[in-house]
Amino acid sequence: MSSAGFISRFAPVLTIIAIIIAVWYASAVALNAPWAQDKAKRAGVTLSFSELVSDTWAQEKPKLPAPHQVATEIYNTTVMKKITSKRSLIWHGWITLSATLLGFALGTGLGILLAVGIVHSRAMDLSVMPWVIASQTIPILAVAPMIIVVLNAVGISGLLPKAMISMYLSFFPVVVGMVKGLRSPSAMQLDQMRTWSTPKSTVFWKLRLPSAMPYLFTSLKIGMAASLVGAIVGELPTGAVAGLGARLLAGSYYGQTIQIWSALISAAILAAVLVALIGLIQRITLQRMGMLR
Amino acid sequence: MSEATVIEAKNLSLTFQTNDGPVHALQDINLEINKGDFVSFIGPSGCGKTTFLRVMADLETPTAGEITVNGMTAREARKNRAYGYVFQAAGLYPWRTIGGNIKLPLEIMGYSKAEQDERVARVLELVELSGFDRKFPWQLSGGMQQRASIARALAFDADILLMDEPFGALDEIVRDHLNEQLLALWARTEKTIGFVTHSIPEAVYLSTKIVVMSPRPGRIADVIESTLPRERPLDIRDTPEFLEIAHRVRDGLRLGHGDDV
Amino acid sequence: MSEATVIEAKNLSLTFQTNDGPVHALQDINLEINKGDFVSFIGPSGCGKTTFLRVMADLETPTAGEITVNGMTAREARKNRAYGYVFQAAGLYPWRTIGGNIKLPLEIMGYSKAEQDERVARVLELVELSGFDRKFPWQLSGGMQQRASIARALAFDADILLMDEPFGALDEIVRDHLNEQLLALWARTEKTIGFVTHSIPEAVYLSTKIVVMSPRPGRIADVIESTLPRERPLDIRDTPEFLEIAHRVRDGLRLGHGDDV
Amino acid sequence: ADDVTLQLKWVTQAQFAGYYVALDKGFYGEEDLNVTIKPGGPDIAPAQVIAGGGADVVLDWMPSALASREKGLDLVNIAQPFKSSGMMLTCRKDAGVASPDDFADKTLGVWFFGNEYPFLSWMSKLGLKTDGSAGGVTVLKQGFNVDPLLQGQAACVSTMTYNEYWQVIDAGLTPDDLQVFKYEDQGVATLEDGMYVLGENLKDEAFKDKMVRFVRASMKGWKYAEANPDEAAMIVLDNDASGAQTEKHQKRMMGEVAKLTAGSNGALDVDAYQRTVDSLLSGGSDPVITKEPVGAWTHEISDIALK
Amino acid sequence: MIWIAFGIVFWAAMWWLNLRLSKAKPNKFTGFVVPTIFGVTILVLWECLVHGFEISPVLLPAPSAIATRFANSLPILWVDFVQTFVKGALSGYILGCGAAFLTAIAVDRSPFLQAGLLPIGNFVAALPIVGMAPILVMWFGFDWQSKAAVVVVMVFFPMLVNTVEGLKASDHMQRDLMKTYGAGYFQALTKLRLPAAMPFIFNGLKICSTLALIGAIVAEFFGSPIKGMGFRISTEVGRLALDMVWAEITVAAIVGSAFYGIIALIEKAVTFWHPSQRR
Ligand SMILES: Nc1ncnc2c1ncn2[C@@H]1O[C@H](COP(=O)(O)OP(=O)(O)OP(=O)(O)O)[C@@H](O)[C@H]1O
Ligand SMILES: Nc1ncnc2c1ncn2[C@@H]1O[C@H](COP(=O)(O)OP(=O)(O)OP(=O)(O)O)[C@@H](O)[C@H]1O
Ligand SMILES: Cc1ncc(C[n+]2csc(CCO)c2C)c(N)n1
Ligand SMILES: [Mg+2]
Ligand SMILES: [Mg+2]
Repeated sequence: MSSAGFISRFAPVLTIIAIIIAVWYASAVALNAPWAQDKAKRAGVTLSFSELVSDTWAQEKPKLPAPHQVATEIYNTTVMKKITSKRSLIWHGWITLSATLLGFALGTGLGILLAVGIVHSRAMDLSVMPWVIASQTIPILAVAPMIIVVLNAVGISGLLPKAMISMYLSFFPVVVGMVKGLRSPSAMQLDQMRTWSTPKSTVFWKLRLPSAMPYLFTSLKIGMAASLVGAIVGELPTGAVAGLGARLLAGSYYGQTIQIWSALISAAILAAVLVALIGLIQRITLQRMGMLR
Repeated sequence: MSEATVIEAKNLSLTFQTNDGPVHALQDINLEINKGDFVSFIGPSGCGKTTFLRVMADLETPTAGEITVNGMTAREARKNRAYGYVFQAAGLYPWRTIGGNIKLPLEIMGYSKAEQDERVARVLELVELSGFDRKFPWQLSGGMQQRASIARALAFDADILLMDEPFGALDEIVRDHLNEQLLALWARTEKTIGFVTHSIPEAVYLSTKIVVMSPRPGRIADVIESTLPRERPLDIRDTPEFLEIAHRVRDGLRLGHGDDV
Repeated sequence: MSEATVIEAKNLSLTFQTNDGPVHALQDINLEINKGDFVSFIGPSGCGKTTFLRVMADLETPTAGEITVNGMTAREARKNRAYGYVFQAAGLYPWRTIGGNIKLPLEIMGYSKAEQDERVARVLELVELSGFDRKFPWQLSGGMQQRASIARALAFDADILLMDEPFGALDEIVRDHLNEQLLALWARTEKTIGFVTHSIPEAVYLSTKIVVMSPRPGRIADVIESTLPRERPLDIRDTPEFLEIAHRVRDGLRLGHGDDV
Repeated sequence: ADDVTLQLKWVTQAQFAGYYVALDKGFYGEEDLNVTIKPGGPDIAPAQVIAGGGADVVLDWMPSALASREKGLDLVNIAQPFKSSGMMLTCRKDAGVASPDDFADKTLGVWFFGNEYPFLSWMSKLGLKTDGSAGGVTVLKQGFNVDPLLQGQAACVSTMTYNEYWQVIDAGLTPDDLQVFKYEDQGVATLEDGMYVLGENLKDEAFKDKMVRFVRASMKGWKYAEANPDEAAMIVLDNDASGAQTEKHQKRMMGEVAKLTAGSNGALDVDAYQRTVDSLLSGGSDPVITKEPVGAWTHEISDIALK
Repeated sequence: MIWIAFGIVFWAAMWWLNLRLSKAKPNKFTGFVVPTIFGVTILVLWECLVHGFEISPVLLPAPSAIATRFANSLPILWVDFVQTFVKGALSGYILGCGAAFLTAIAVDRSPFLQAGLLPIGNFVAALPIVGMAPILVMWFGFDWQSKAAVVVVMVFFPMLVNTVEGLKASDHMQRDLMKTYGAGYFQALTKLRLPAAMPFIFNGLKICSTLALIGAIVAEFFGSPIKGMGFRISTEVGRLALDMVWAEITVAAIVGSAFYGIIALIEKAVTFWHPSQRR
């Protein structure tokens, strides 16, 4: 990419980020001000505007921490800590990431398999699809502990239970997207295949799958985000020992908003990177398929 | 049904149910096509030519009557890969290059890699698209896409070739050339060919049998057995015999059009 | 550039960059089209006819040279809704009925409801599709779709009508009918028409100017000004004058095809 | 060594210091036990874990354990290191709460997930309805933290002496701003953090023996923690995989927890038990438990262990 | 043992029946009966296994127990449904999908926003609800407003991604046609790009319909009034009243499926022209 292309590509992102940060700082003032005033009132002093602002940006447990507070926290818990340390966000991030990736792989696999089944077998379509939908309406946080207890009882613990919850959340977008995608070839394209008396499997590989690509990648992006959420949710009932979810919970439990936000932002960065990665693969694939013009 | 009968339609009817009432696309069609016949279907737009071709290829199920192909049902014939089909619209897969599109049926039918390449090269040559095999469909002009789709149907050895207005988007010269090529191929391979066209001269030049259809409901108005010899140089088109057949076809068409125009 | 010049191309070139090298679709095209001209483009498949039409309608940007329409850029002309365009493939929107598809440009251009209905009925009649306005595109035959797409372009009053092989999928009789209708419309409205066809008689019958193109790179091989009167009954096609022009076109085409065939 | 799995009621913190100390100091090892401590969380019901076979011993509050018994899960208290209750309701004075008489028509934050029973029985004792009707109290399901109090969404929130209370203080409110109601002081205290096992397991002598050793080592841990609170807090900190705990907070928590465990040798105080049961039974129209529990505790283990 | 054996035999029989039914000509009847048989089979199998293996009701109650509890708790279930679904999920769903839709249009409209907002959209998407929920409860209070806010955050991304992708879905010729009409941006949008985007948009709406319910329920774990499906579930798990938990889950499943089904019906009506609807 040329440097000009680079600039033109990133200038918008940077601008938007700048706007968001400005809004963020302003909101920090607005949201944290009541507490600052409250404190001041109880202390019997009145705050000037600049005192107020600097107070709202430097509280220990602010309602909304200022960006630099979060940045400092992230810096302190990533760069400044050994990555093997329990206080290192990288260590926690890795724990969550591994469950996310495993869950994503399982979820995508399951999702695609189900979609293939649903598209090819009427029995599957009629009987499984409604239950796949129903499965998603079961609040995962409610059943997660039961799943964990049951898995524990059969001796499965560690990464896998979390990955299962990840999988549970991520397979659904993949099923929905892929069913639609695998059904998107036009009537003529399918007829064409029929005239060659093409076996179903070949129709799948040579027609349905390529036509489903735009749907697949959209689903994968959502699935990836869902799977990260799943990994984090899964960390709560597994004892919330480690991982970004545990950090979030602990932060929440002790009212440490700065810690919550830093875990939150790290999780979001992680997800954004993963989603961007899928976007990249999408570009490359579609390019090679001649579908990008 | 004689021994050589390849396709036989008996009292065939097909009605489409649409949001505003049924459409009788085919009604009471009776037709016999023999092995090695070159049958052209001609008739006004919307008279059911495409529908009939689709029924023959088991892409559409008739609502009444029956059709047999090689003594089997159309479905069995399709399973035996008896058909090469050129659709009215090119219908190339956008994610495959032209070469890849032509290879597609070959891959499906399990030709060897070498054979595939050899055949792709040969049919591309035939339709004058050599050198375009690595282009994507949207990089080709309309006529070129149409030719690629013809090439795709010719690349493998189907007994029955069904072509739905294959040459509609081509200029006269290319069209003449492909007409000749098609006749040569037909003579060489003894394929049975079903061919939809709007050009009377083309129908007469190519066919051993010309089926004139009339619309709403789609019926067969006339079946004309050609008296032309199988060997047909291009200038046969100036013979009185040729003109006479053409005349008969035109009359049939006029009749079919009826009060419509 | 005379006062009546509507479209003027100067040293127009267009090169597509593809995965395996550049394709010179148009090279050094110079052409003037006057108000009220009926210009046919004819030439072998892939010679750049569609591309040229697309350049005129500002759907493609030339890589060299320039084009002016009514003294403006093609872009401005497009924004002024100067064009009616019939694509080579029908391109109807599947979520709209035939009637809805024809209404589409009318809605965009802000015709009143009553006017819309009136126009839809009129053009459907013109292309012989009355009664089909509530059908969806996939419920129509290929030729019917093509006619619907023509109707769509005729429904509103564009100064310039660009038609890319509009009658390719139609039978002779409908085609003749539509040829007549088109001429009548042209005479009535003084539209400027750019028309791609592969049929020499059609080109000669319709046009005031016939542009013969040759391929790779796409160039203008010949521009033939028709000497036929503007008033043209169908049987003008048997006059010697007509045949002579047709002959000249055919020669141009042969030349253009060159070593290709 | 014999394997024992202990399921905590909440995340790793000084509330469970005794067990971590016993583990860290090798007290379990000395008893030839191989102990695994599973931290809990907002989503983990210890009773369910033990029912599913995920643990040998669980820590639970007695109201919740007794309620589970009524659901058919045979939980038996084998030891009770926590002598007194650390539960309280912390109110803002500026919300106008000076005594329990002021609760009416106020919004109170309460923990659920099996932790709500002491509150409910207190309210029924006060004759306050909790269903939101006029003259009663409005109940909020309180999240993990004390935000509702800080933000004035609730007049009072539930706090533990050793934990949430200090979060309120840390957040900048002073003890002067607050009015606290300890359950102990209100006479509605119930027993917290006891060790429970499944009754059927107690029929197994080998299991009983394991538990004897477990209780013995755990109590040794507790007494060590009481004596060395700072060291105990650091041990807890070392065992916290989330890396979220702070030294200051854990040391303070240890100090408070020591006050609650002080005076317990681990044996269940039968009077305290009876008080808890009575309080739960007396819940007016909607008591937590409906009949006097039978066999909900045993001294069999603690008697041997503490010999 | 008898329970288990019966369960397995029943399951095999129903499986066979379903295979038979789905091979038959598709009609309304099979479309309804096949999934029902499937569901009934699962329930019967579940009942048999619970009795057969004597699974403790504090781990997994039998369907019959759940049904009894369900029937006896209708008023509570209704109150919870209104609190969680109608107030929390539905309002959040509408707001969130609406916002995502508008954002997608903005993103589509302006290349600048496209480059700037989309990566950030990805970013926001991944803000895990578990982390967002406490914050949003802090900001929006305990009642349904914070649940709706959680739902907004949760559904935003799937809807955004799908809409953005959908807006790219019209083909070149269709767009060229619009150009020749000199159609303005909004005309091209309403007449071409939105209709063409509908299959994608409905994908998003369908996925979000289930997410919304999950989001609203999960958000209640982080603070709530003492009603609502999430509140009830977490409270009753703590009380080991698993039959009540499953009764709520049943409500969630019914409501969620119905919600999804309604959207699928609308989809069918709106995208009747798409190949996936014209099998
Ligand atoms: N899927 C369909 N649903 C409803 N009606 C249909 C369908 N396909 C075709 N028809 C109708 O059937 C009739 C015959 O169509 P068919 O495509 O066979 O015509 P055709 O002879 O091939 O015409 P053309 O020369 O224009 O291609 C037409 O009136 C058409 O509207
Ligand atoms: N988008 C594109 N990318 C690359 N090459 C293209 C593209 N569109 C057209 N071409 C090439 O440009 C040349 C001219 O194409 P064009 O469509 O103008 O031909 P045409 O005269 O309309 O032919 P036909 O009569 O077959 O429709 C062809 O060689 C074609 O391969
Ligand atoms: C959802 C939720 N439930 C309970 C507590 C409070 N809490 C923390 S430790 C403890 C005692 C357990 O032994 C209790 C009751 C909370 N903060 N959040
Ligand atoms: Mg047809
Ligand atoms: Mg063209």
